[in-house]
Amino acid sequence: MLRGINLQVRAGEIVGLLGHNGCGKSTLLRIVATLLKSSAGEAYVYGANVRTQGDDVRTHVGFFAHVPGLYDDLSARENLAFAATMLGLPAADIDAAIERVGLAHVTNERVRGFSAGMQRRLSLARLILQRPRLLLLDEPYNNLDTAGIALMNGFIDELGEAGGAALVVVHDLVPAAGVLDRTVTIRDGRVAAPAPEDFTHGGTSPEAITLPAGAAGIS
Amino acid sequence: MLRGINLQVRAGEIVGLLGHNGCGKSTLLRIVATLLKSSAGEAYVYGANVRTQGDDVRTHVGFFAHVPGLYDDLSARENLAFAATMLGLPAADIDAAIERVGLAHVTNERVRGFSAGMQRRLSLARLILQRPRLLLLDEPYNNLDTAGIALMNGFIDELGEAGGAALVVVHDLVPAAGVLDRTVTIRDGRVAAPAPEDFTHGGTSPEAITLPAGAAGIS
Amino acid sequence: MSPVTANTFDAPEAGRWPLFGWLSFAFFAFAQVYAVATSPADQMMGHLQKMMYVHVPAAWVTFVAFGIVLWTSVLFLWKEDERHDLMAASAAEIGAVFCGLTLILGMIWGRPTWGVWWSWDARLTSTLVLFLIFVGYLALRSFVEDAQRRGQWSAAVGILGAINVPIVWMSVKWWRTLHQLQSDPRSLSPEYARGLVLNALAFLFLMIFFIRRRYEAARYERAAEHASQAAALGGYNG
Amino acid sequence: MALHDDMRRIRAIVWKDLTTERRSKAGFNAVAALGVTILVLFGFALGPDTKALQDAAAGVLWLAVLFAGVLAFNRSYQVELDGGALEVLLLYPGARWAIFAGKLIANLIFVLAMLVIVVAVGIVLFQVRIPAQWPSLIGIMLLGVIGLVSLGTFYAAMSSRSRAREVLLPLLLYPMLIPVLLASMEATKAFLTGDIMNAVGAWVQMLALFDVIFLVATFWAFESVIEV
Amino acid sequence: MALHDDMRRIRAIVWKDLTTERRSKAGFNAVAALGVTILVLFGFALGPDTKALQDAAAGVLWLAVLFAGVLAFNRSYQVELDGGALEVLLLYPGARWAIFAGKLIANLIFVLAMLVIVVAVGIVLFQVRIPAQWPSLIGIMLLGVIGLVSLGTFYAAMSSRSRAREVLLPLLLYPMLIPVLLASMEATKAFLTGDIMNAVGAWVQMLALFDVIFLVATFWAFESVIEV
Ligand code: HEM
Ligand SMILES: Nc1ncnc2c1ncn2[C@@H]1O[C@H](COP(=O)(O)OP(=O)(O)OP(=O)(O)O)[C@@H](O)[C@H]1O
Ligand SMILES: Nc1ncnc2c1ncn2[C@@H]1O[C@H](COP(=O)(O)OP(=O)(O)OP(=O)(O)O)[C@@H](O)[C@H]1O
Ligand SMILES: [Mg+2]
Ligand SMILES: [Mg+2]
Repeated sequence: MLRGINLQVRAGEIVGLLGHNGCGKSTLLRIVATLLKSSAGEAYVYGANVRTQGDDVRTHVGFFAHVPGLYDDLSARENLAFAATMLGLPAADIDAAIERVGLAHVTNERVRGFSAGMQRRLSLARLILQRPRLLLLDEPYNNLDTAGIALMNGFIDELGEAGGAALVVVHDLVPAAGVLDRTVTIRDGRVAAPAPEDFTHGGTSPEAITLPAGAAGIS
Repeated sequence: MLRGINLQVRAGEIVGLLGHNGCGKSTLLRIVATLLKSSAGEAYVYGANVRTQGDDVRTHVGFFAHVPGLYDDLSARENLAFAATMLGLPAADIDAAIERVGLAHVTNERVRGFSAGMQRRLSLARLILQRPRLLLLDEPYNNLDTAGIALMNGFIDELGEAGGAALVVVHDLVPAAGVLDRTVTIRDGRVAAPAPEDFTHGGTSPEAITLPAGAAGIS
Repeated sequence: MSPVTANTFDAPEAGRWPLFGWLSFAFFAFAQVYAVATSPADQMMGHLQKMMYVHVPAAWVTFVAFGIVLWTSVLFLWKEDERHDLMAASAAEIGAVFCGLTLILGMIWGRPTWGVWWSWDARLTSTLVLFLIFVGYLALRSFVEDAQRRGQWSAAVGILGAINVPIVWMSVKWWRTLHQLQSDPRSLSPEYARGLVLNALAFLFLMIFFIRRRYEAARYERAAEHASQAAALGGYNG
Repeated sequence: MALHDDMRRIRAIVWKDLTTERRSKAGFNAVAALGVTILVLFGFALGPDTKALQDAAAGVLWLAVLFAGVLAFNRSYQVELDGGALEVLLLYPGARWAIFAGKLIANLIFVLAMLVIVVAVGIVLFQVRIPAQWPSLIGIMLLGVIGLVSLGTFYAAMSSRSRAREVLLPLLLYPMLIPVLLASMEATKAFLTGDIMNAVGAWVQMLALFDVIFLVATFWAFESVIEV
Repeated sequence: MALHDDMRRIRAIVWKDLTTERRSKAGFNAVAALGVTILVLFGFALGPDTKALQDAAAGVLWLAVLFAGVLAFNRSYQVELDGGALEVLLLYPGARWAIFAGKLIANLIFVLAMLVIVVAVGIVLFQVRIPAQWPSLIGIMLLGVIGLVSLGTFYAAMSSRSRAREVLLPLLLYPMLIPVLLASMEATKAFLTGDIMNAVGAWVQMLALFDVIFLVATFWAFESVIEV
């Protein structure tokens, strides 16, 4: 149902993605994350084609979906340990990450017992561990209390400073106000308000996401 | 983890329930809705004991959980039709409800294909059909776009006017600002700021929810 | 209906196919009459032998259809053109039908000739297994909404299934031959050959016609899916 | 709530279950096909010689129905579970036994339809001679299925809440079902092998008895099972 | 990615699967218990006389392992599905076949452990005489399980993500497995009944051949199955 998205996100840029329910925001994120194949049009992440160079794309992308994507029967710690191994990262930073999202008191609890927000926090911890160059966040503030929102924003900013980029799906701009450099709105499967170049800062830095006109065309 | 909640909600009152992640908000709602049995303490809905008079309680309660609770293989319409039959309501109002939540264009589509927000809207439509005397909403604004939030608030207000009561779990007060009469915060399993009696309007009207001190004690 | 679907295509036009259909039906009728008329009563089975002209062609055509499934599945994985997927699906459906036909006709035949509806003979059993394999294939297709998954998965299953068919046949044969054998279908004597060949051709044409029609239907179904998708498009408008 | 309200609710649930079953297109066909596949597996396991197969037929038929049926039971709650529909269902006012009744009836229809197919194929594959008293044989199958479905629907309600449903349900169900299965198998076998004189009556009585017990027990216990 | 990275990943997945298996109450014990229960059911189905049981033993053992094993396969992906863990797993950089390898090994360990129990019980229940060449019998079982698990793990990757996974997996798996099952059953039977001379060797060769084919085919096809 995405007709033709034309959208660039530059490294260092935090872009908000708006649009009414069912307009295809999640779908767009999933395409950029190589979790869905778009039927027509191309999309590039740091120059890598999401369709043909999936492996390269995946080395850059960190995805934060509607669902936490955790193993209920593993403890918070074990979940991160597994992620670290799969990402080829040292296990050293795990505790720091858990500490940071404020789950230190349940490090060795099974995730099954966690509340909605606690689970969101844990998957945030996984992102903190991964420090991806491109963040794809789908309504990241759901279930998070004010402290959690602050954590999320802090992390996004941090990545932005470090030259990473982020595409953040939000409905309510208030919690995200501090972090977004600009916003893009999808309407009828098209980008309604493509931001003028000058708006984006870091105009020279490499492009994190590139969706040429007609990209991600999902009739 | 709920130590002792002491909370009254009067008919006609819309109360916001705050608290950090994992403090027990969802659990509290599920207890009041008779979906969980509290280990200690009593809770009453319009005078009916949630533990012993579940049937009476259920005739009053409308619950809006983290998950939509729909049948993926039934169409939007069929889902509501089923709900109507189970609630013993006339099927006449179904289309109106669907129309109202803006899903008229997918009335006969299977729910399976709906986006997150579309599903939330449909379960809202079910509540609109039911018009319960007590609304229990667990983070009702998740996945809803601004139009959806307006719908939700409109419905809550409506019930409030009609003398119904609502207990609304929220993290971010902004979308809910218009509708809440007062808020209650849970901290360490206790009600941190029990609102003074005079604060509540309709002080004379019957009590929708009553949790005497030490109620809903879930160690 | 999936969020991602292959290029929206023009719904196909029937063209000359209806004519082809009529012709093949006519040819089928002719071939049947011819075969029944020319072939003498078999000294063992008598006129029961006439069953051969429907049973055997059905069996052969089954193999052809599943061959098409294999071929189009490979093409789909390679080219990722949805039409190959739809063709594979159509061939699988028709193939399953003919396979079922073979089974039923065979059993009807077996009752008078062998005195039993069924025997665990190698060919019979392997045909049944083949039938089940492709029932599974069709079940998979109907259990998966997302067009892309449906395509890729059923392609994989179709290929593996086709690979497996000769293996199954071989294994069942061994299984059987390690024990006492029952009366096998009689191998063919020449004076029945012409009728058989004619009917084989007739069945082949019919199969092609059915597959084509099923394929057109499948194309229309997909087009409809696209339409309903467009309807679902954008969710809440306003 | 008045009884006719419950009736209406039961009808609604039956309709809903059967519709979702039908909608998930190959739902029934797949289960039936699976039943047939299992029959074929048995055929291979018990070797090709006809005699052995004929002796095993009665037992094998029931096992095939059992193994395929178990899947149906799980599916009937699976529908409720994804998307938390069960909680909504529990929150509807009115007696909970209506929910059980609805699912029971839906499953009964489902399994009976499957049984017809499996038995038909089984008769052919295992070269069963249809006895003269086939009507009473149908009666026996009906009794067997009632026992099977009532227990199955009940335990499915339990196991559905736990993860590892697929494992838990058969694990709970099979041992409990053994009396019903044994009675059904023996009665069926007696009919197929034709020696009716030996105690078919006893088996049938036993079957009927167990059906009654199971029905009463499950209806009574369902409330407390579904409660939490 | 370097090979040893993949190795590390595979180990991680095996560990994760086995741990979750162990943690989840109704994990291994339940499946093993179920295998035994199925054996008992067969016992009832095939009637009391010892001869029939002994003849059927080989076939029944394999069927019990099959029916119980199928549940394990679906579960190994179920873990990934609730809470959308699979998407996260797919997003980790590196070759996807490592995922398949990990799950394959985990399932292999799981099913083998179960097989030991089921066979042990089966030998007792069906009064099987343990042949002198039991070591080679173990070899055969190993071959059989490899075929079973490779196909099972592969098909589960699809069925677990479709609706009605409990039905779809066996429906796809059983017919495809028939060559492997036949070979395993026949070879086992030959050993148990002691008449080795007739073509055990042939069956074993056939078994080994299928294992190779199935392993190659599934590893090759997995990528295209998991990526969507
Ligand atoms: C359920 C029962 C049966 C099934 C599933 C079955 C299946 C098949 C199949 C798959 C073939 C084609 C394979 C090939 O040509 O090598 C075939 C061929 C044939 N069948 Fe059957 N059959 C059945 C019963 C019978 C019976 C009862 C007869 C006659 C007594 C029979 C006679 C033949 C003959 C004459 C051929 C052609 C021989 C040949 O070309 O090799 N079949 N059958
Ligand atoms: N199914 C469960 N099993 C065990 N413990 C649970 C379960 N669900 C919740 N808990 C525990 O209850 C506590 C409260 O959970 P609950 O979901 O009510 O929190 P919450 O206030 O809703 O948090 P959030 O704002 O994140 O939704 C959590 O600390 C959690 O450990
Ligand atoms: N699994 C699916 N199968 C079929 N259609 C789908 C599926 N998921 C989404 N769609 C369709 O794609 C469209 C966009 O869905 P998507 O989830 O991307 O919307 P969204 O922008 O994320 O909405 P929301 O803000 O509610 O999350 C919807 O209209 C829906 O009909
Ligand atoms: Mg979304
Ligand atoms: Mg909550």
